[in-house]
Formats: sequence, structure tokens, C-alpha cells
Amino acid sequence: MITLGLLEKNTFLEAVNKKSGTNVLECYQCGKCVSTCPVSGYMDFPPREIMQMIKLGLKEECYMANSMWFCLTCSACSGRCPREIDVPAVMEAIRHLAIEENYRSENKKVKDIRKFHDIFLDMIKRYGRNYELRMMAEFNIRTRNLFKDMHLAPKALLKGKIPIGHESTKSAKAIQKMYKLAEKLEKDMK
Amino acid sequence: METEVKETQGKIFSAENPGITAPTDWQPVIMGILCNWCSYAGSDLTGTSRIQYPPNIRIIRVPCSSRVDPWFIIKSLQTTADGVLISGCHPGDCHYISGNYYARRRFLVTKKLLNFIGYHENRIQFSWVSAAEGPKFAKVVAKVTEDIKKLGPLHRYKKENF
Amino acid sequence: MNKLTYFPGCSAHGTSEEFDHTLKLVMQTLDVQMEEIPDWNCCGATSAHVMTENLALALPMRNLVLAERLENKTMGIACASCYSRMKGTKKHLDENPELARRINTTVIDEGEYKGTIDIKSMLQYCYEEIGLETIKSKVTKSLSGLKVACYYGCLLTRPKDITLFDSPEYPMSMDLLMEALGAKAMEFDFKTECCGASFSISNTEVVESLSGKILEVAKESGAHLIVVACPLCQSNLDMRQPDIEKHTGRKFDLPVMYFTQLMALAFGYPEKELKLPKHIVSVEAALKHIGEAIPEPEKVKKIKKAVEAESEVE
Amino acid sequence: MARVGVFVCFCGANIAGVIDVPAVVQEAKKIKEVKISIEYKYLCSDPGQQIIREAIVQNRLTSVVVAACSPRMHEKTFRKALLDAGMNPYLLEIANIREHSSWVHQKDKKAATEKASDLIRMAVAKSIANEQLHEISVPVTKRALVIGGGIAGIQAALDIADARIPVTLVEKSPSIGGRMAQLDETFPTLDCSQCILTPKMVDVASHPYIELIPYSEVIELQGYVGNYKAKIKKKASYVDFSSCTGCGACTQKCPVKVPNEFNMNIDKRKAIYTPFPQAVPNKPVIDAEHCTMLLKGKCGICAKVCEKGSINFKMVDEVIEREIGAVVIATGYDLWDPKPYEEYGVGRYKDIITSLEFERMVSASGPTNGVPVRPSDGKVPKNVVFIKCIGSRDEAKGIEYCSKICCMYTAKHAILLHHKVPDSHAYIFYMDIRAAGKGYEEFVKRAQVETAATYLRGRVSKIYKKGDKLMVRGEDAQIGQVVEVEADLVVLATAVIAPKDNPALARLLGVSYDKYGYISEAHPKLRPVETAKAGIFLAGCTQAPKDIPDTVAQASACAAKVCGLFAGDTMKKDPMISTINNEFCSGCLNCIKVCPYQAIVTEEIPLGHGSKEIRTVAKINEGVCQGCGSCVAICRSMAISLAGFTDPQIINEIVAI
Repeated sequence: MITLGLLEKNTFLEAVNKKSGTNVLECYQCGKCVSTCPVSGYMDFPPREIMQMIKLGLKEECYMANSMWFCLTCSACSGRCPREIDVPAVMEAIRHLAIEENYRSENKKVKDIRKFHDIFLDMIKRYGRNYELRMMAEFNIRTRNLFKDMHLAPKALLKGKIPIGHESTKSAKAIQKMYKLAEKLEKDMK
Repeated sequence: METEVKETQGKIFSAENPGITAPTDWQPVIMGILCNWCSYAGSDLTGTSRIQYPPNIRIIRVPCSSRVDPWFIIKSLQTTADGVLISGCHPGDCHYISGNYYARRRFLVTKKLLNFIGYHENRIQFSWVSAAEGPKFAKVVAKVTEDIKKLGPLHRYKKENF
Repeated sequence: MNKLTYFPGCSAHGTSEEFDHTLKLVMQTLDVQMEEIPDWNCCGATSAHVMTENLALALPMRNLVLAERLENKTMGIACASCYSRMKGTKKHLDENPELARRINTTVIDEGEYKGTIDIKSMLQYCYEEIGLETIKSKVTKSLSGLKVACYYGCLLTRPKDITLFDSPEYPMSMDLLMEALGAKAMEFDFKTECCGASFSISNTEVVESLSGKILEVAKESGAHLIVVACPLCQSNLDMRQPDIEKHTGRKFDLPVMYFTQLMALAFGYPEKELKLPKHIVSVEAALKHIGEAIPEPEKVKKIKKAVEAESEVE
Repeated sequence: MARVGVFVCFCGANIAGVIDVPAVVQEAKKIKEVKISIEYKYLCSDPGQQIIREAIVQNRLTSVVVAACSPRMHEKTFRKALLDAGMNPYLLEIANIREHSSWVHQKDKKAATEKASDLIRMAVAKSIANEQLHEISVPVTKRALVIGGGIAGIQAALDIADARIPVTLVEKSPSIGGRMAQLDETFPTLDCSQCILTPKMVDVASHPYIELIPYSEVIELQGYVGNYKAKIKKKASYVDFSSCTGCGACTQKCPVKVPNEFNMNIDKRKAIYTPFPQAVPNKPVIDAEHCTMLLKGKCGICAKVCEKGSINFKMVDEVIEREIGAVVIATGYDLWDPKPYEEYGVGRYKDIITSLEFERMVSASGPTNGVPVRPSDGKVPKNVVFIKCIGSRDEAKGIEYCSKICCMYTAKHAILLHHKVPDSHAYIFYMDIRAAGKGYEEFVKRAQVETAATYLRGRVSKIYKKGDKLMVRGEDAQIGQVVEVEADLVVLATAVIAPKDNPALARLLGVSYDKYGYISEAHPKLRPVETAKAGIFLAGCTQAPKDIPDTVAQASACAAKVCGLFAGDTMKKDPMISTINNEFCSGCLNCIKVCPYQAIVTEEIPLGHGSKEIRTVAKINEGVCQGCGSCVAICRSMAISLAGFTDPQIINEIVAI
């Protein structure tokens, strides 16, 4: 049971609205997003419930949910929303807020997803471009699941589907500088 | 926008005379000309809702904002008022179908003219207040009063001032 | 000759080499000169926007700045994910000049962001700039007899206010393009359902379930193969198909081809140029249908009193 | 010399609690025109008015200033007091010291008191320039025009006619009956729509006070309340109604088949047709867009089989005029086209139909003899999915408002489906069930319990085809799961929208309409059946979505309003209108351009006294002028003045402080 006290100022709602540029209060709980969302079945709370949780100011519950990590940003929901709410932007806002405020879900899937993104960004930092085989390998090592997708590897490699070599931009340095500056900017903006 | 001060034969020739200092207890007089159906009703609602606003405004009731002759504005500034507020129905909501559109155009021209001859643009203001917007009316009056207070007393175009 | 700034995206030099290759062939035939952005970088999809705000804008911005230097009117993007990131970023930056100025400081070495270039996906470019008539005129080998299901994926037509292209629910541009090549585009309800692209490595379970559903409905439509315009869709539907078949127990045998491969084929390029061996699901059987006659669909019995809408004289 | 009396009200503590009333009274005494200045606790009470009346007589006052509440509150009360004292009521001015001073400056008593004095000074100054005014009386033409022959128009026409006031009923289509005639059974009682409607339709046709003009449209309305002149275009029917017996031989033999609008295009009608068997008048018309005789000059079979020789291919549109005193708008509603719902495959799947199509199918006299069928293969459906709020409550694709009737008719359709196909099952996707009305909630319960329709709470997100079934996917929020329903038939409860011709009609009649195209009422609560234009009323869905009971109630209310308007031989009108002094009029006629009511006309007068040359000047039509004052402000030669708000009055106010 959740006890709802006097919700004088819903700072969580305000933060989400500001970051997402959309108004969560517009949601009237029709559920069209839920049945539209291809991954709502995997979420702890489907989008409709997340909206209500934001309205109730249930910040921690939102941060610890896996919902925003599962969102694929496919924008199908926002395209069909009768109140034209930008649901992916809301999900993104919660995700960024959770990262900023250092909330970490212990859910294995969420950890995997976060790891994947970290590796991905790391890869771009190093080479300026994405190098698929290396990323797959690194992901498997870091998630300690060495043999995942291994059955695909011989076929894919043999057929030239996934190239073994890799390329990088000449100015990987420029990208590294960009990373630093962007990080600094992020801190300044706070 | 601060209006330019023109000088003619050593005499200051502007409505916004920087040479005048207001007495400490000076309070501006604002002439409010409101249409009967929206803004006057809105101002009544401000009253019935007991929303407080500065007491400087004096309200005149006209049937429609299109009844407002530029003469009224000029006469007000010439004789009694330090600022004029005209308020009508929202565009599209005029009780008389289209009156407020004429009022808006007429007002813009009048404002430009008064601006040209040296009145500060904030002396003459226009707003849309519907019969349901009691709080908005209070806000508008507070803002206009604030604006006029900043500008100070009006140096009037009267014979004795030349 | 038309000139086009070209952004291939990381996968064009990796998993979707056949897309890149056939695209270049097709553009040659269509008299379009493609200028690849020198020293482009990854646009950040699909991770940057998940984790950070500024980097998600800075990565595409660098490419935009580099692209603007080439001074072509339009930039064509092969990958749907890159297209969505770049076009979304451009819209966001153009609407918030102050933010654009700030983000620009991170890539200021490359130059100043102006926001002048028009971004189009390659499908959009073919459909809007080149036009179906021109494409039709270049066809030397009609694909008649081939039934295809056109799969657009999420990001080519969505969100509508960013892509400004075709319907987000039931787009027709690729279908019409295929018909121009002589193939028959089947009625296919899952044209824009998501295949789970961004989880293709981190969460394969989701991808298999979503892609499985798409394959099922595509099979239902009677198509011989699926046509796509995005490398991520292709690799999910193609590479994971054997796994999906194993888990669902259904046999799909649906090859997944890029629209440019079919265009190249129709323009008369030999099959070896299509790099068909790269496909996990063999394409051969499907392409044998080219040249077959498609029987007229059976007419449904009419309701006793309900009749067609047009007026007719008995 | 003016003699003004000032009366200041305490209004209990409402005024006196903030304003120093005695000081204000003393201040007023200093004005030289003020002859008497007194205070009283409640001036609006009878003793209060008595004080005013006595003071008027004793001091021979020339005008009266009451400093009290808003003139919008008690102006009429005090005018009456003046009248009772033998004084012209328009010599009254009110200084609004309650709403404009005591209530809004409660913290600053001194300023509030000063302001009250100023307001009184302004009112006194204005009242000095007040003139005696007299109410205008206007003659009335006692005939009502009803536009639209649906249930709203029928009810209004019958009620007005029953009061022995002649009515002209104009209907666009060949028969009256409207949407209600298309319905099978009606909620919440399930009585047959035709059975309750057709007797009323027959009454209309036979009523001695009703003139029914079918197949026609109003094309012009001029004049003002009580004295309108309407032009009505009678479309050519190519059938002489006076000789036609309605035998039906022509429709039987006509070889041209056209989609039948009345049956939502499910089946076909002929090019010469009566819309439905119970049509009133039961006379056929020829559809000029499809008749081969009219299009190509070939055929003419109808003329050959007509024994009475009533067919006349040379007939042309005819314009007739009627003088009327009041108008009732009852144009009904249209249904929203669900095409934007691309995710449902609307337009691609034949087995997705609208509610009105379903309604026609289940109608015993409908195109499928009362059995719902799948348009794709003619089979009787077993699993039927009803989806509510199609276009309603959907800002993205449709309209924002709730269409009000869909919850109820969908419950009805579930029940009817069960009646017609007992082994069928109804699934209903809904967002909220809105069943506010007498017997409505009970009716929904009947659908849920007796019919066992499955209600699923959620908006459907996608429909796709699987074999010959339609898969309908939506969330059932009650169990928090996404569900897919295998449907044989999908019925969309499409939104009610304003008829597309409403804005054009509104402009023609000079009334306002909202952003959706509905005709606007004068006041949403207190004047719901009147438009802002005097003498024009509205009934039914032309104002907003409504069910039948509400529509009938509003139609009867219109009739009462019309009867009230026509109760006397003349009407009284406020004298606060513009007048033109044609001596000053320069004839620029700018006033005509700004007048929103076309109340100003031109007039030709001699150039000078006794001169034979003439000049053109403007002239106000007293009956039409509403007193907005636009013309006064635009008049460059100051020839126009607005009674009650003349230039001297307002200038006096301005300079009085």
C-alpha cells in the first residue's frame, strides 16, 4: 500500500516535465501506449502506469523500475497518443534523472543494457565509429556470458556478415575532446 | 522604448518630462475604459471574488471597446489621467461580433501617434479580459499601475506648460 | 548530375556492406553523385541518447557541421537509426539556438553549425527527389512475379514531426517503389512495428519475440521476401531468423533484402553485385519467383443486398 | 441648472466596512450641481427606494446618482424607482463603489474612500448630460421558421404550431425524420425509433399551422427580431408533388442504382426515390446527379410509367420568400469520418464499420433485414468488437470533447447484437462509461449482466488481419495486460460532429459558432436555447452532442421562447441605440462598413432646405441597431451619437476627477 500525503509540490513531476518538454498531467490513462509498446510486457510498469506514478510523485519507484531502460524509443506510442504526449521523451527524462541522481537498478537485464550502452559509448570514444564484432565480444566478456550468440559467429563471420577488421576516424582525437567538453558542459548546466 | 525629448526654443516639449520630480506621496490616476459585456463584467467578478488591486484606476463603462473614440484617450491624458487602460472582449468573442477588432486597429494607430508626439508607450495600454477573468483583471490593473508609477507624473499638454 | 552528401553510418562499413554497395550502384544508374562526408563519426545511436544529453547532440552535430562544409543541398543517410538521430538532433538544435550554440563549443574545431542542410533517408531521397517515374524508366529487368512485404521499421516514418515523410502507421513509399520495379507489394500490417533494434546485442530475448511477430505476419501476407531500408532491421530479421525458427518451431524461410539490392537487380546489375552470399537466410529460392505470373485473387461472394459503392446501370 | 441627487448605499458592511460613507456623502455635497446627498443602509430595499422616490419629488431632481453595487446588478431596480417617482428612468447613473472599490481595496480604506468620491463625481458629471430616453416598440411578424426536420425541428414546429402560431419548416433532404429515422431501437427503453417518430412526422404534414417545405434550404435572412425576411431555395424535385400520389411505380421501374445514403451506402436506391418507406412527404424526388434522363437526355421511363403525369424534367430550382419573426436552428449532427485511424486499417478492411452502419444492419427494415453481416463475405459475425471514443476525446486525430451518446448506443448495440445473433459475443473497448441520465446506468448494467458483453478498459492501439479474422489489440487496464481479440466484425463508435454546413448557415443567419462548428448559445447556463442574436434560437445537436430526450426538451424550450416573443403585437427594445444627425453627416458611409448588424442604410435627402439637389447620408434602422457604438467612434463629422453613451457624457466623466 502506498500512503499519499499532501502533495504540495510535485518536484519530480516538474523535473520530468521540464526535461521532457511534455506535460505528463495531460495523460488520461487510456492505455493506448501500453498495447502499442512492443516491450510493455517486459516492463515492471508499462508507460501508462509510469505516467500515473509521476503524477503521484513516486520518484524512487520510477527510478528503480526497468521501464525506461526497456524503452526502445520507437515512438510508436507518441504517434498514437490521443493527447499527443511524447512518451519516449518522458522515459528518457526519467532515465537521465536516474543517472544524474545515481540510482542503479539491480535487475540483471537493466545492468546488461547499461553495460551495453557504456561499451558502445566507450567504443565510439576510442575509434570514433562503432566496431560491431569487438563490441559483441566485449559485451559477452563483461556480462560473463562468453558463449552468447557464439553459434551465430562462425556463420556470420564466414559469410562476411560481420567483418573482422575495424576502422576508425582519423580524428578520434577530436571525438575524445568532444567527450570531455560535453561532460564538462553537462556539469556546467547543472 | 524611451521617447526622445525634443527641445524647442529652450522649452522642453515632451510629455515625458525628465525635469519633473514626483512628490513622495504621488499616486497616478489611471482611466480604465471597459466594455460592458466582457471586461466590465470581469472587473465586477474581481470584486465579487475579493481580489485586491491598486486603487488608482477609475473605471468608465462603454458598451463595446469599439465605442472608444481616440478623443477619450487624448482627453484623459490631457486633463486627469497619467495613463489609460482600454479593455475589451477577447478577439473572436466580441458581444457585438466584430467590434473589438475595430477597437484594436484604432487603438494601435492612436498609440503610435501618441508615441510619436512624445508619450511613453506604456501610458496607453490595451488588454483582453473576459467576463470570467476576474484574477486576470486584477493582474492587468496591477501591471498598468506599476508601469505608470515607474514613468512618473505626466507633464500635460496644457497652455501653461508652454 | 545531382550531387548528394552521403552519410553511410557505421554498419555500412560492417554488417550492411551490401546495402552501401548496391546503393552506390543504384545511384550511379540514377545519375546521382554521392559525396561521402570525410572523416564522419558514429551518430551515437542507439546509446548516446540513452545515457547522456549533450553527447547525444554533440556526436550528430559534428557530422552535421562536416556535412555543411560540402555545400550540397541535401544529405542522404542510409541507416534509419542514424537518420532519426541526425534529423532529430537538427530539429532540436534549430528550435533551441542557445542550446545549439552551447553544444557547438564541443566541436568548434570542425567549424560553426549553421543548420542549412536538408536531411533525407535514402528511401525518402529515391521517392521524393528522384521520383518513381525516373526509377521506372531505368528498369531493364522487371521483378514481376515477386511478392514482397515492405518493412519500414520504426524510425523512417516516425516521429512524424521529425521525419516529415509518409504515414507513420501505413506508409506506402517503399511499396510504390517496389511496384515501380515490377514486384507486387503485399498488404502487410506490421510495416512499422519495432523489431527491437537497439537490444540486438544486450537483450536478444526481446528482439526474437518482436522480430518473430513481424516474420509471422509477413509470412501470412504471402510475400516471398521482406524488403527493408535499415541495416538494423535487416540484421535482426535475417541473422536472428534461425534462432527465432528454433524457438517458435515455425519455419519462415523469409529472406530479408535491402530495397537497393532489388533496385540494382531491376536495373540490370548481375546477381553477384548484390553480395547475396552475405545473407544468412538464402535468397535464391525467393528470386526464382521473378517472371512468374501471379493469379488474380478470387472474388469474394457478394452479400445478397450489399453491393459496391459506385453507381451502375443495369 | 441641473439638480442632481446622490444616494450612497452602505450595503451593510460590504461598502461601509471599508469606505467612510458619511465622508463620501459630504464630499458629494461639495459638487455644485448636487442638491441632495444622503446615505442609507440598503438602498435596494423598498424603504431605500422610497427615500429616493421622495427625494426626487421634494427636490425636483433632474438626474439621480446611486452609489452602490455594480449597475449590472441593480440598474433595473433603481430605474424602476425613478419611473415610480414620475421621472424618466434613463436619468439614472450608478457609481459602482462596491465591486470597484470597497471589495477590491479592503486594505486601503483611505484610498478606497477617495476612489468612491471620484467615482461619484464621474457619475454626477455624466448624469448631467443624460437625456430622457424612451423604449422603442417594434412590430412583430408572428411566424416562425424552423431549419431542419429531424426530431428537434419536428418537436419545435409542433409545439409552436400547437400555440396557433404559423410555422415554416425547411428540410434539406426529401423527407423529414433526420437521424432518428435511421435508428432501430432507442436507449434506454429499447422502444422502436420509427414507432415513436413516424406519428410525429405525420402530425407535421397534417398540421394546419405548419408549412412543410422539404428538399430546400434557407439562403438568405435579412431584418431583425420580429421582422425577419427569409429566402428559401426549393431544389428542383422534378416531381409535381400536388398531383403525385406516391404510388411508387416510378421508383420500381427506374433502372439507375445509386448508393443509398439512408442505409449508410450499404445497399442501393434508385435515381428517383423516396429515402425510406415511411418518408414524409411520401413523394419521390429525382436525384439530378445520377438520373440518365437529366444527364444524357435518355431514358425517361419514370415519366412513361407515371399515370398522373407528375414527372417534369424541366423543373428548375425556385426561390420563395417568407416574412417571419423568429428562427429555430435545428440542423442536427454529422458523424466523424474515422479515416485518420490508420493503425486500425480503416478503409483497408471491409469488416470495420461505423456504428450507424451497424444500426442500419440491425434495423428490421434495413438493408440486411435486421441481421448484422460481415461486408467482406456476407457471413453473420460471432465475435464483434465495439470500440468507443473513435474521434471523440482525441485531440491528435479527432476532437477534444466527449460525444456523449456513444457509451449508451454501444451498450444498446451489444444488447441488439445478442438479440439478433444469440450465439454471438460482444467485446467493448472503452475508456470511461458515461451513463448519466434517467435509466442509463441500469441500461449499461443490462448490457454487462444480461447480455454478458465483455467490457475492456483501454483504447485499442492496432487492428491487423489474421486469416479472415481481425486481431484487435488493446490494453485491459483492469488486469494490466495487453489483450488481443479475434474479431469477425469491428464496430467503431465514431464521434458526433457539427454538420459541415453549420458555419455557412451561421454566417448567413448572423449568429456565432464555436471552433467545432456548433452554433453558440447566448449563455452556456442561463440562456442555453437562445443565440446571441435576438429572435434566433437553437435546438438539438446543432449546439452540441445530445441524446433524444435532451433534444426534445430543448426543442420544446425553443417553442416556449418563440411563443413568449410573440405574446404581444409589438416588442419593447432598449433605447440605447445610435442616432444620426443627418445635418452633420458628410456621407462618407464609413459607419456602414463597421456596423456588425447591417443596421445602417443610406438615405437621400435634399442638399439644403428646399433644395432640389440631393445628397446621400447614412440612416440607422432602429429595429436592428444593438447599440455597440462602433459607428460613433468612426464618424469623422461627429454626426452619430449613441444614447446613454454620448460623447458629452463620457467626456464629462473623464474630466470630472
